[in-house]
Amino acid sequence: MTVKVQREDFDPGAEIARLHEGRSDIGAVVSFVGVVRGDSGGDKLRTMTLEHFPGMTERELERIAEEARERWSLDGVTIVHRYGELKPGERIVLVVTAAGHRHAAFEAGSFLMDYLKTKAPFWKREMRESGEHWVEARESDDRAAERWR
Amino acid sequence: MTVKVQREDFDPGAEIARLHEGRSDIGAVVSFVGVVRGDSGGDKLRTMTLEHFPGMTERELERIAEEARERWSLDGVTIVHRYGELKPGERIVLVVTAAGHRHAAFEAGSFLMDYLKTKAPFWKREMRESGEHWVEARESDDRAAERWR
Amino acid sequence: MKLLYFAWVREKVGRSEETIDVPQGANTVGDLALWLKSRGGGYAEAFADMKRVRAAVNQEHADLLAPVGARDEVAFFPPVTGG
Amino acid sequence: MKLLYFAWVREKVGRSEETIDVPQGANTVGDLALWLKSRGGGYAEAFADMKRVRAAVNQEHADLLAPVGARDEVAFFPPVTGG
Repeated sequence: MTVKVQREDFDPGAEIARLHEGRSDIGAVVSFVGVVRGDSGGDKLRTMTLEHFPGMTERELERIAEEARERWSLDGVTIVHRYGELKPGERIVLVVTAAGHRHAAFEAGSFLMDYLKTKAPFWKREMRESGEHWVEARESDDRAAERWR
Repeated sequence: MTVKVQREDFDPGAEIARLHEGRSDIGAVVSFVGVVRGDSGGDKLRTMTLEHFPGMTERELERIAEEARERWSLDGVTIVHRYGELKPGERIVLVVTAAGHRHAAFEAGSFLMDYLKTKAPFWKREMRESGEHWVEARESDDRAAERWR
Repeated sequence: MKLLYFAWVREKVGRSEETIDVPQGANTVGDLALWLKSRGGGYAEAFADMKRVRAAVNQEHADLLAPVGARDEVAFFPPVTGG
Repeated sequence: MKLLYFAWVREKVGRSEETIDVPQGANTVGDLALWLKSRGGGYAEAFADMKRVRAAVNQEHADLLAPVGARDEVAFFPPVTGG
């Protein structure tokens, strides 16, 4: 189980390989890469700044990863989340799950993203053409997380 | 939409990057990497040979990718499937889906793998310590594909 | 009519492809499979249990009732096991 | 008692952290939030609508009824928007 909270970009291929290379008991590796989107109904995003709660962020991501391991039979979980200033098109978050079988890897990956969205202490501030604002939490993310209760 | 059927290994990180780099309208990229498992109740796998139906394989994978694009709002689909001789721990299949939002990317990825398992004309022959045999199709894969009807 | 065989169907019939004249009265995939089975030997083994055999006509999955003709390419194979 | 503020809660109260003596009668996160609101100014703004504020006690998510004491670190912030 690996959790990283960092300013720098990450390498999805390297993280995928790290979970399964040298092992022959893993049948499935699912990864999710979140990317900063630049569009929003014509009001273009210039940059985004991610604030987080150092210490709690890592602990919360570890708690979420631990919960996924309790629910599914997983051979590995990696979560990398960036903070600081990001531009449209940049990678922002990576979740990788490794398991014997594909459905566990897919479901755990989807679960981790839904939980991360509603539990990990990150806050996005957007600098748009129309001005700056803090991103509002979305009810659809709360509903997505509710699916797993 | 990219479909490749090849003997050689593939690079998941490069395929993920190819779907989203240089674009700012994609928010989510999900990848699935299938790996050859070496274990099966103590009867170890030495090698596996994948036979396929050249021509139909590519067409069938394209049909499956097209169906995913009709069901979800996707910005990109990549499927790479290897054939020939593979050893435990080697990558065998890659599916990458890119979308504006994460649930479309996750669901389409899961759908593509379920369909590929029951539709793409590949046949596995296993060389195990106990002898050689053709892998039997699994009813659980049929049921998984039925979920999407 | 071109016939293709894959995996253990190929091994049992002992070849990967052959070209045949359309057998009399063989209008469907199922007719063709029964005719092949009637050849005996490895063919009889390969087509002994039709529930275990799948078919494609011109590279598309087809069931036993799918029509076949002289210009078609018909493939027989076990249920697929890729991925 | 150590207090931390993040995102627009931080901006409104005008600081990212402070250390205070436990206010008299403040036994829960909710009590503390009400006391902070009563300070007026940016605090009154930040805590005007408690439905929009979330809290963590010692780096774990906590609701308004969670107990707090002198040795606790209490953080206030908007609903999270990572991922």
